[in-house]
Amino acid sequence: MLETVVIPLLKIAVLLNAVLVSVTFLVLMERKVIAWAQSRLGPMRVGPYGILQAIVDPIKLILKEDITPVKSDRYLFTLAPIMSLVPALVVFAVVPFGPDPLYYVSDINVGLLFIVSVTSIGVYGIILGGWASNSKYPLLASLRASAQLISYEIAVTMTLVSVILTAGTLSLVEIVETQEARGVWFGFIQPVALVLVFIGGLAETNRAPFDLPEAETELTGGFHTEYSGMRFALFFLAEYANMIVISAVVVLLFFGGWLRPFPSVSWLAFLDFVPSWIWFIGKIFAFLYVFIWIRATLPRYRYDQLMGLGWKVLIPVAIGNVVLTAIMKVLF
Amino acid sequence: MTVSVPRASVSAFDTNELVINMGPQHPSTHGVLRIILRLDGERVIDADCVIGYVHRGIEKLCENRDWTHIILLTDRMDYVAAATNNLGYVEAVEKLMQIEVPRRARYLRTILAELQRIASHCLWLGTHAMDIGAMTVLLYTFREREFVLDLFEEYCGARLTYNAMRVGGLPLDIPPGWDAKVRTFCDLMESKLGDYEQLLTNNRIWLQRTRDVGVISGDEAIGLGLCGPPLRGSGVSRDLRKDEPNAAYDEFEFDIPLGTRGDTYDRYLIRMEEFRQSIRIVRQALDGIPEGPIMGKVPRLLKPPAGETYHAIESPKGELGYFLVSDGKSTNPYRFRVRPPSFCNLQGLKRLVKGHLVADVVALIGTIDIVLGEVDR
Amino acid sequence: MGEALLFWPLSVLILGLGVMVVSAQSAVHSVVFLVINFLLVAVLYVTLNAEFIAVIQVLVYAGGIVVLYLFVVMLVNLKKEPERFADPRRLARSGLVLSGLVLALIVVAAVSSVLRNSGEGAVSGELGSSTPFVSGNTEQLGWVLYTSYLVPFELVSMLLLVAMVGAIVLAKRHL
Amino acid sequence: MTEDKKPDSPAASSSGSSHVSPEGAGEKAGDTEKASSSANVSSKNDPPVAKSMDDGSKSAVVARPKPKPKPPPEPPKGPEDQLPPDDKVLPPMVSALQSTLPGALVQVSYWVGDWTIIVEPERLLEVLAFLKSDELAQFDYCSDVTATDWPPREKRFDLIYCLYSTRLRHRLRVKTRIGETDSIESATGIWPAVNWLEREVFDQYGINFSNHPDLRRILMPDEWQGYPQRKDYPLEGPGELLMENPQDWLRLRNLSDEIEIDSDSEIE
Repeated sequence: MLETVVIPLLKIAVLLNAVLVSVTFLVLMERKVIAWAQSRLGPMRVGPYGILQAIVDPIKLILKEDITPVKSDRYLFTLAPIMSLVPALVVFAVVPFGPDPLYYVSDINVGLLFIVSVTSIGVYGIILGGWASNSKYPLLASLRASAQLISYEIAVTMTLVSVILTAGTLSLVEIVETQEARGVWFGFIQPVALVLVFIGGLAETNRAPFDLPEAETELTGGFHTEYSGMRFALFFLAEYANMIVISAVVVLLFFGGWLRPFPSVSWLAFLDFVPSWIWFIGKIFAFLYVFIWIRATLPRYRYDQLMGLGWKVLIPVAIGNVVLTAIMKVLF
Repeated sequence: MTVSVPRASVSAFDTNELVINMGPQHPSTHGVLRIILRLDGERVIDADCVIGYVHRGIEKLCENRDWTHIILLTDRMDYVAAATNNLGYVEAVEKLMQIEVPRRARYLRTILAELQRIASHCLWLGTHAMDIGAMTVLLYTFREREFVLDLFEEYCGARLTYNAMRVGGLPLDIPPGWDAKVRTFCDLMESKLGDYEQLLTNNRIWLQRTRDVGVISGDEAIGLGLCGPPLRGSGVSRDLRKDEPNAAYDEFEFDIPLGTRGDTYDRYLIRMEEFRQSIRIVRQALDGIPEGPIMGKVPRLLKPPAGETYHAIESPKGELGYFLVSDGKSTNPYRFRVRPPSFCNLQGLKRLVKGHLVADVVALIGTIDIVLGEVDR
Repeated sequence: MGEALLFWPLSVLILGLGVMVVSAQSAVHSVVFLVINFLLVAVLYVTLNAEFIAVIQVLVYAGGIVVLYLFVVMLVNLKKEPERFADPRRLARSGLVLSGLVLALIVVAAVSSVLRNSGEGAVSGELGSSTPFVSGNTEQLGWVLYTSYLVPFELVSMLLLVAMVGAIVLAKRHL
Repeated sequence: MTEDKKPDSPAASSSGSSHVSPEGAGEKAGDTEKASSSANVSSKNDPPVAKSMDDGSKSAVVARPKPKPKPPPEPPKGPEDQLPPDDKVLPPMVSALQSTLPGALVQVSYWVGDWTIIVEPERLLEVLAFLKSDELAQFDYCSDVTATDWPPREKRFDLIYCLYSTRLRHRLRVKTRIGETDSIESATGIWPAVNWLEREVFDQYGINFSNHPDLRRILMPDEWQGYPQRKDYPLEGPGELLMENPQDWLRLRNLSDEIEIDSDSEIE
């Protein structure tokens, strides 16, 4: 009973809280990093250096009036943010924070596919949110979103195949263990796949330069134009939770998950005194920083260019990468 | 290959054109501009601009104010380049009254107008880049624009609506040390321009978003009455500073950048080059500020002789013309007409957006650089 | 035992959602019910220890195909119900006949398979014998697909390709 | 001279009543105001310029029946189109115009460096087309279209085209005089640029352009009454009527309400 019910439940509780809290701080981090990039200070009023902004923002959103437009589809309007947030959180069930079973909720043997399939459900939140608002800009945005997410999902999934071929397993824990056994991060073996997954991840999380579904200068906020209050907060949480998911996947697949740098170099073994989960979270935040950095730097793609990039560049390169990996696997 | 599909089976689906209303409350219409877009998917079939939301009847008001009061009203048209508006107006009145302006005043006017051009282009660059999604540039250009506003504040006390010129000269001489500050600003601006260009000019996404977007040929641009950078972007050499020199422009050396393709990227490059040319003009003017009075011989009560004139100058947006009619009896202009460059450029938007995507509409509104205060007056 | 406990409520839910898919007033609602239906079917697969199939079910059906359904339904904008036949009863009658036929087919199939299984032993035994040196669900599936069912697999993929090309040709008037 | 309108009230009232069921909103606006004010001609007070263009012009010419609080000076009867000094040589394109289209030119004027030609309204389009295509002129760019209003004059409007040549870099203003009810051929076929500019002139002065592709109000709301840039339009808008003559104002309000209801019902 304790083993099968209580401990997993405890883990889930801890994990969910950790994710939600880190999302709020991620928002603060984004505001701060972008502010520094733009020679501003960012939030400075609430708490020292604006730290408490992370707590005040969610409170503000919860207390705000939650408006449902009269002509909207009431049920779907409420369902949409839920459908967008739940998959983003469910994914964390298979993310291992360390080698020990204590550090993950479960290790299923199709872990990687689980992540891909569950995140693909998240698109419903965006599509339904846009449709249920019964408004033109959100509808356009949700059309953009669904086309974008599906095409980039194909590219990312196709790229993951080459990683699976390299690792020979679908389980995330085993993928990291393979990297440990080989003594090298897959990022060095599969650099093309790394770039593809990262670009695809940007697109799948609707981050700049692929933030077309919510391009505020074109579509006035995109699919969540009509949302406010808590339901808006759910969309917001989902977006940032998805960012963390993508970073975690990139780190697990290409940067050795919880491993220290250069796991094969023995004189670096003193780095092992840092707990595995700190390495893991540190790497995730390094990637989140890159996400934010890109947002502060790049202009936005146009819709047709985005689709062109997905279908004409990423997918062929991904397929080529798979074929190449398979040939190498057979030959060597 | 063309595959023909019977019309009936196609119309069975509801593929109606989508009509969407962009503005007057929209983040990237640069004020209260409303555009009714007819879309096929995301492609624009037709666009209809609705303007007039900030129409204040400035022309009518000016016909009921006396000649000096009007300077203050011209500030309110293109409020991001108020000094240029002042300049155009006072020069038109000077032309009507045949007043000689002292050389020092003309030099200072040139400096003010060029600083104003830099400030206006800063605002344009920031918002244009912001519309296309590069938000950092906005904050950078506003930082530099702030410097210009500080300079203007030191000169005349106001930051946006300067009322900085008078018929016959200037109301104030420059404060001591001001020219040194302008020089500092020129150096700073030159180095910061490199920053902007690094962020945008060779950025692949920026190139993709602006290259071949809103292409217009020189002849068509002339026919549509485009002016300023949109016209020069199509390769038409027309800059009133060179063609019909006003203030002291005929005493300085500067180049007129011209585009070759007439697309959004060319218009961007032209304005970036205009920054540099403005800095060049300001430096030359600072080097050569002559000593002397700043006001010419002007009667206390302005009452131009009966007659009419049209005087145009090159504002940051294009040809800013004033058509003034005096009846020779009253102290008001009988007719005060502004030829607003933004208005004439906005007219070209309909032509520019046709066939492009919604996202390009935003880029094209940015590229023609409108100020709704001037469009609507 | 636990599986059975999960199975009955699940199957009731799945069937109920199926009915709701058909009977929902709004097309978008019925697509949403369909998605939930697929997700529950995936749970059913998990209880059968077929995680791979479950995940693929979610990825391909719920995450891929139904999104496209939704896309179409949203665009076609079926505010009003499609035109009915003049005689609603005729529709109901033919529906009744059809559903009766389908039910009969299912019953026949079930009975015959039960009879065959009791006579000739389990099918799974054969599967297991052809995949002697792999363990795990995913590997087994891959092994079977690329050995015993290679030709059908390739044929199906060809069929899909043809369908895709056909769809593109139909949709794009000017290529 | 095809002008038949006389600056006295019978003509005004007849023109007002002849348009009882107008089509265009702009036309409607002008006419309803006209009608309301011509119905009000006999009323004792005479708001300065507020009421209508007809009455305004009439009251300007005819002696004022009542002393105003602050009588404005006699309105000017027209621009002083100064003749060029004798030593000025006509620009070549103007002489070319004179020889090619004899009779089109009424006058040539020169003032503070600007050349202006005044042409017959009927031949305006002909002249503009000539100026665009002629070798010596090449006016390919229309800077501005505007108008001035001289209410006492019979043909009260000056319509002005400011032309520029991007090839030869010279300017010319073409001016024509038209009356209130005249309509004039639009120049959109020659320069697409004049589309909005002519719309603005229509919006602000009520000058009708025939063959204009899109003649709607541009700066004022579609249902606006009157033409704000006319000299007899009150500076602070129709609200000024409220101070001078509340009854007039009320009538105007009711009219505009009715129009709103009409246009609503059309939409429904």
